Amino acid sequence: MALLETRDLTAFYGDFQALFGVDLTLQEGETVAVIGANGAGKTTLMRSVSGLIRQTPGMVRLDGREIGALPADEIMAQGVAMVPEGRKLFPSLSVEENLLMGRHRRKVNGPWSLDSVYRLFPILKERRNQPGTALSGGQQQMVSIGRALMSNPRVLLCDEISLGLAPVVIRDIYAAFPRIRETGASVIVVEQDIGQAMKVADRVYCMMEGRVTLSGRPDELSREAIHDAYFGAAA
Amino acid sequence: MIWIDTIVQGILLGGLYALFALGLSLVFGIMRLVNLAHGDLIVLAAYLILVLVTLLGLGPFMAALLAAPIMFGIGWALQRLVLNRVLGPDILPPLLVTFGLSVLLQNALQEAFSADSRRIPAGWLETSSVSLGPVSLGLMPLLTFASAILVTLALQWLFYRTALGRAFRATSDDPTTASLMGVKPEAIFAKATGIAMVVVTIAALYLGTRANFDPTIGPARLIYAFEAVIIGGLGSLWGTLAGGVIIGVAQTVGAQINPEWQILAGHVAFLVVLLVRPRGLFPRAFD
Amino acid sequence: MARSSYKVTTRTGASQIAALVAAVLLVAAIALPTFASRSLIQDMFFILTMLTLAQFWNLLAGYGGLVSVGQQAFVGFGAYMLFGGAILWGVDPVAGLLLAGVAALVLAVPTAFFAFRLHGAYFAIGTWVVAEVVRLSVAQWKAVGGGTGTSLPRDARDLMWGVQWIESAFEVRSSEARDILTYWLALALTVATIGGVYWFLRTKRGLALAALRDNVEAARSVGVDSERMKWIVFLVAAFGTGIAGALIFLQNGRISPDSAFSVIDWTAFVIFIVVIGGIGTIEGPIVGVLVFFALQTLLADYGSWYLMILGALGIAVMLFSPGGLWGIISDRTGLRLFPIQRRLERRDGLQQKEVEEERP
Amino acid sequence: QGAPIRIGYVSPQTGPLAGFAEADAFTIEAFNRIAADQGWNIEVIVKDSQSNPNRAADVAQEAIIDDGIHLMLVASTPETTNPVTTVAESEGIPTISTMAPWQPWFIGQQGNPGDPGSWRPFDYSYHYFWGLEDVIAVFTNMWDQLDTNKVVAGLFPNDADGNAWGDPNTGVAPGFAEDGYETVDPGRYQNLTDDFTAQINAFKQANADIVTGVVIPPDFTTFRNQASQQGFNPKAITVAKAILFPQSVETLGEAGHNLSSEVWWSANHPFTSSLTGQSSSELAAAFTEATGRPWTQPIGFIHSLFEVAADVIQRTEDPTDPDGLAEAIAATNLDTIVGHVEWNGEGVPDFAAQNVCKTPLVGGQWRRQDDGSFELVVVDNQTAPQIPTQGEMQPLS
Amino acid sequence: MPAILSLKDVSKSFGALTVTDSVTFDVPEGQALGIIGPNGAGKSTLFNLITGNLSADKGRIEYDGRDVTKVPPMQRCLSGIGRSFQIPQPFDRLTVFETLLVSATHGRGAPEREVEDDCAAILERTELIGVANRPSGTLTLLQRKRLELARAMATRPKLLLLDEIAGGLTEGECIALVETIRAIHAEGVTIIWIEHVLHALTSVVERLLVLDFGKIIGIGDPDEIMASREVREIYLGIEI
Ligand SMILES: Nc1ncnc2c1ncn2[C@@H]1O[C@H](COP(=O)(O)OP(=O)(O)OP(=O)(O)O)[C@@H](O)[C@H]1O
Ligand SMILES: Nc1ncnc2c1ncn2[C@@H]1O[C@H](COP(=O)(O)OP(=O)(O)OP(=O)(O)O)[C@@H](O)[C@H]1O
Ligand SMILES: [Mg+2]
Ligand SMILES: [Mg+2]
Repeated sequence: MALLETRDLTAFYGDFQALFGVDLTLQEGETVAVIGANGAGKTTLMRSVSGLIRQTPGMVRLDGREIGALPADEIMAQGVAMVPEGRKLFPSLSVEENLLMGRHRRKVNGPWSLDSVYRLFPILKERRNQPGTALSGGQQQMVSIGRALMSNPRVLLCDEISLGLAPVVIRDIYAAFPRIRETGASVIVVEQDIGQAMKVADRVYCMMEGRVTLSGRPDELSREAIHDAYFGAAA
Repeated sequence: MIWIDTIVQGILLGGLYALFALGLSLVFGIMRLVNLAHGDLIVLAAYLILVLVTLLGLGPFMAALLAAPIMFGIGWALQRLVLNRVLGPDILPPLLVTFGLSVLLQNALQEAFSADSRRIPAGWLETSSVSLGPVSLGLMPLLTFASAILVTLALQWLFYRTALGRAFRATSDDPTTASLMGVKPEAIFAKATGIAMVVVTIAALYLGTRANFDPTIGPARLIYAFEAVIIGGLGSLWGTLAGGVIIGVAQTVGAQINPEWQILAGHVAFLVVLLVRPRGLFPRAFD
Repeated sequence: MARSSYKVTTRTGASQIAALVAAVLLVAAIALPTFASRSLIQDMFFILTMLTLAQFWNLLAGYGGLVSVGQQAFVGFGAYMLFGGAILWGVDPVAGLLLAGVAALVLAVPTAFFAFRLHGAYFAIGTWVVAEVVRLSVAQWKAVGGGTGTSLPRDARDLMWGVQWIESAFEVRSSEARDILTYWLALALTVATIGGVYWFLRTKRGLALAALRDNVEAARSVGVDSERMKWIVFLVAAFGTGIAGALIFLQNGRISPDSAFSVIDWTAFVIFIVVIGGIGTIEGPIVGVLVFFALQTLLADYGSWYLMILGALGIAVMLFSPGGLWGIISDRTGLRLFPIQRRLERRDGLQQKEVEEERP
Repeated sequence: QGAPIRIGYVSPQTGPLAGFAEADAFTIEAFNRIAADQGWNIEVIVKDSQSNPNRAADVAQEAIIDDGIHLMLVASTPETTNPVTTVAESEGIPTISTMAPWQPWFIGQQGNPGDPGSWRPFDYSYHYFWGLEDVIAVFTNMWDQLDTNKVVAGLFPNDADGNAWGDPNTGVAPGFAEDGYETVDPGRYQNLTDDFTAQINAFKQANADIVTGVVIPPDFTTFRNQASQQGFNPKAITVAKAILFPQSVETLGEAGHNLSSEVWWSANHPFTSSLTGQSSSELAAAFTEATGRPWTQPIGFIHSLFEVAADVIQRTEDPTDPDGLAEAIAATNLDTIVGHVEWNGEGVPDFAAQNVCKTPLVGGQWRRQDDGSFELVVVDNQTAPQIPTQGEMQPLS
Repeated sequence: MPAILSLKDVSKSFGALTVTDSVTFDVPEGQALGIIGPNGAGKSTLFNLITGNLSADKGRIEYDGRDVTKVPPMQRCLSGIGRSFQIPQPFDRLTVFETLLVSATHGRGAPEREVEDDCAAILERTELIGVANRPSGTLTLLQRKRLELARAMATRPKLLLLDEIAGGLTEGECIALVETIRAIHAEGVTIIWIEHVLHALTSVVERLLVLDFGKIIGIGDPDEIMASREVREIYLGIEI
């Protein structure tokens, strides 16, 4: 049985339908990448899975149990943590307090703790007492990832963690991925950068206009197929 | 001599204003919620204490102890059922809802308790005093001021030293992201309002023993509370206490010059502080 | 691309019909005293003055984003200047209205200077405190009765411009003639207010106001003078509110600081009117004032229940329909009586679709 | 027999002043019963001012224009009587008003209260109650019974009553001075202040033995407590308004004992109703029986208002004619449950003689009973010897 | 060419954090200057200083030969400085067309009638004509970024500041955008462009400025800059 799956997932903003029957599965220990153009619905998909957009119960399952209708905090408690688009640190909390917020609800012991997060991103330890927003964009992204890890999640959702970051920072961030995978967490990464996504992912989903247009293992997918899936076959 | 007395009495009066303001400060700081019904909630709590005193024959302090959890429940429910639905970047909806609530509460209290002015009897405490050098200080005002300091300390500890306080601050920054941390923003807000109502109960105890109250006196109290909060700086609890003291001292000093200027002096002090420091005395870094 | 292939329109079919209906209504309203009972005229006076106050508050809060809880400062100050002018300097009350407007305008300058340093909720409370300060200060003005208040001298009221003419033209007593005069003045004020607000919103300044409401930072970076816009709106609202306040108390004949600076009467009720009707539209306050009047007429005898119901209604509207009653109506029907949105349309009308909504 | 004569009655039935209107329903019911018995075709239209002067003016206008009343009755504090009288006067509707000292009523309605030359009498408005000169006499008589240094501390707020009482020329201070009492007046304060330190300091400094004033109940409690806390213990506290109702005094507990005040009506007043023939004590008892509440001073006055109204209407040929009705009011000569009512200018200065009539005033003291309830005891009647005393003035401590 | 913009020794701090540290440079009229640098280097802050949304603690900013250091943002806009925001800041309740009208009427001080056609033209050019009557708040990210550009253009700027408008766009979208910017530049508008998408940036700009910790660590020919050791280390993270 898949660890996480979505079945025929749809989502609306008011009258506007952003997702049209998305099916996605994530196996235990797997890293899956979701790629697609702007507005393809990637963030909407992440928000639906994490409970920020409420769904009908059957659309999202964790361990076969229906979690679609649960609010975000309940889903989080079940072990789905998200690194939101745009980092979203709490400005009035220090770096360390930001990290501790990750454990606010789900206090599961596991490989991740303050210490191990500091080991993963040593710079954060130096800045632990500064307000999170005093950090550079890349460091903020580190806090955001560390914060999600603090709950020892079973599923980690990463939404465009390289957006607006300098190449050197992106490299540093992605360098942490193997270490995260080693601890056994399953990961969904949403990326614009196809190359980056291909490098870390076991499987790739390609989205266009609210639908999954292509999926498979990175080595199976040709550049042309991806291009078509991105821009439509007619393009 | 008179001036020392005037200032000391002003500081003690400031303790009362700070108590009015601390609950407001809490809610204002966490939710950016401007609760225009705060003054009327204080009056509600005063009536609640009065009812407990008269029905159960309790002392006022015991009654307040009993009233506090009830008020917590009321605050919690109010937030859950009404206020949570109007929180947002736009300040107008919460402003209007609490305005409506204020009108509703005043008139409901009037239906229930009539317009008679009432007081919570505190026995010998009401008139007893201690002499400190040249000034004679009422025991109740002293207790009021001590309570204001204690409440500030307690809230400060809660806010900056506990996991709940961390969650308060995080949710105050960004409720959506906080929910990704497993926080239920609605529940956190409800708790905050509940705690604010406990502070309101304490304020009501001292208000009700100091002076008569009737269903309509809420708004006059509200405006002092607001001034204290704003003078102090959004979300700063010590600032709120300082704000209360500034208004209290301004009022007694103004009155000493001419009683006609008593209330005016408090307001003018507020305007002056804001002209000099538009974000209050101790603003927080992020708004 | 042909330069002239697009045109810009704001008008809608409904708005043209509305303009026609409004013209007919206006004529009827002017002629009202010839056939209506005195109590109807008084009710209309109440409706018109509350509507004027509501329009100005709506201009401030709904369009300018300036949520003021202190408009009673201008109502009261305007009214007091009218009384002061009549009692102390023998100014004719009709001329006193203008004096009231100017006085409110003058008061608005220091008020704005202070309040504009504050934002959002701070601004709201700041204006309230200013209003309290004005109330307490006026309560020290002994020549007009201090905290007791005062009445307009009978001579000033009976010899007011126009009263005698109306007395003889309509063959009525002077108290009735005063009602007719104040009614006409209120009508003129309301028409000028609605017309003025509508005109303003259709100018490029009105557009800038809307931009500021949405995003101050961005508006400033495209050349919108945000400070100036705020000043304009605040001063205009103060001027109009001052005149309306003076008119209300001219009709009333009596004034006291508590009544003239009542936050419930001149701000709370006005806010309820705007909110229940629909904030940020010209139509909203019109709908709101009618509902408010109906409620007051139906429930006034129930004392505190009336206020409780009003409070509850305000809460309910905010919870369930923040756009107010007019919001519900215009959402359902797409009706706009005072359209301000500029629509870009193709001149040839053929590719209308292309300019219409299109989802990516 | 044609359309009824309509009487409008405005009073503060809700809001902070609601205590004054406590007996409204009781009184109007009694009046209607009698009207039915006598076959009078009179309809009473009751309006609530909600203790709000604005609202008072509005409902007065409503009563006049929508309901077409012929006679206006209004009672209870200048906040209600003044706006209603002003409206009625300008509409030419005869008005009988009571329960506000005549100075704030008469002077308070003048355009410029500070300029006596500009004051004008009213054509349609008539008021009966007592005036500050009576209160001065009653208060000083009571204080004369005690051994004091004759220094009086004044608490006057900036409202209609406070300004009238506290006026340095037309208020109580000159009158007190004539009787040898010196007044310490720190100045007008706003109602609902939370602190009286300034006043207490001033009083202590002047070493005042007596406190007087016209204070609303919440402020009085604050003052009383702070005075005790700050070591200011006068020998007499004689205030109006604050301790009018037994409920207000009860909230003071022991501190309410021996507070003194003016008494305008009590269950022991030796007057009878021209309407029902009840004596004062019978009226008070009837009220307590009907409502379960203790009697209060306004009961008598509200009753008397309807006595005068009935009398006036009976004496008028065509009560629907405002001028005729106004003449009839001016010609009133009636013994009511609050005393004799006749607008003959007795004891009233010329400028107000036409519109003001005075009723008797005595002094009383609240005595705490063993069960914690309070009783109002008349302790001085030099101003109205027909009203018996029930005790002597006692010092506070 | 005369310098249209010149900064002399400009500094800005937030509390203890110095975000702009004695920055000095000139931009000749008609040039396209690119700015790169790590996150938090102070690039957006530099824009805010130039437009007046932030005021400098120290130093002097000259635009078009005038000292504008103390001039408020809207007047700088009137004199020809246009900008886009890194995070799009639309007027949510105004339509796209009205957004441009505000910008054109106030940014140029022109009456509405005169700018309507021009606004329509800009909408066509930025491919927003199809959503002209939609409220800006309902746009997609790409459309919002285009609206940022269109709104800035509607003020007819002489100096156009673009903050990461290619961030988050797909390759195809990016190419289209670059074309548009090139065309604007070709009309003689001076451009300063902050961008992390280097290939887009370098295909347009003539000069490149590198910022790190609020300091300029390099300015000059793009190829040389990109090849320099410092930039490779600090920005690209290529170890040598
Ligand atoms: N709050 C919202 N209201 C209305 N429409 C929205 C909202 N959020 C997103 N949309 C629309 O839903 C569609 C999918 O958006 P989504 O944010 O999921 O895309 P994405 O793939 O994450 O894009 P990006 O790469 O820009 O992050 C877009 O067309 C977008 O305009
Ligand atoms: N208003 C502010 N208050 C406090 N610090 C600020 C403020 N604005 C920016 N900063 C800080 O200044 C630094 C520079 O920010 P700036 O936005 O200019 O960086 P940038 O170079 O544009 O980065 P990016 O490439 O991520 O957009 C950052 O550390 C940021 O946290
Ligand atoms: Mg996204
Ligand atoms: Mg930036």
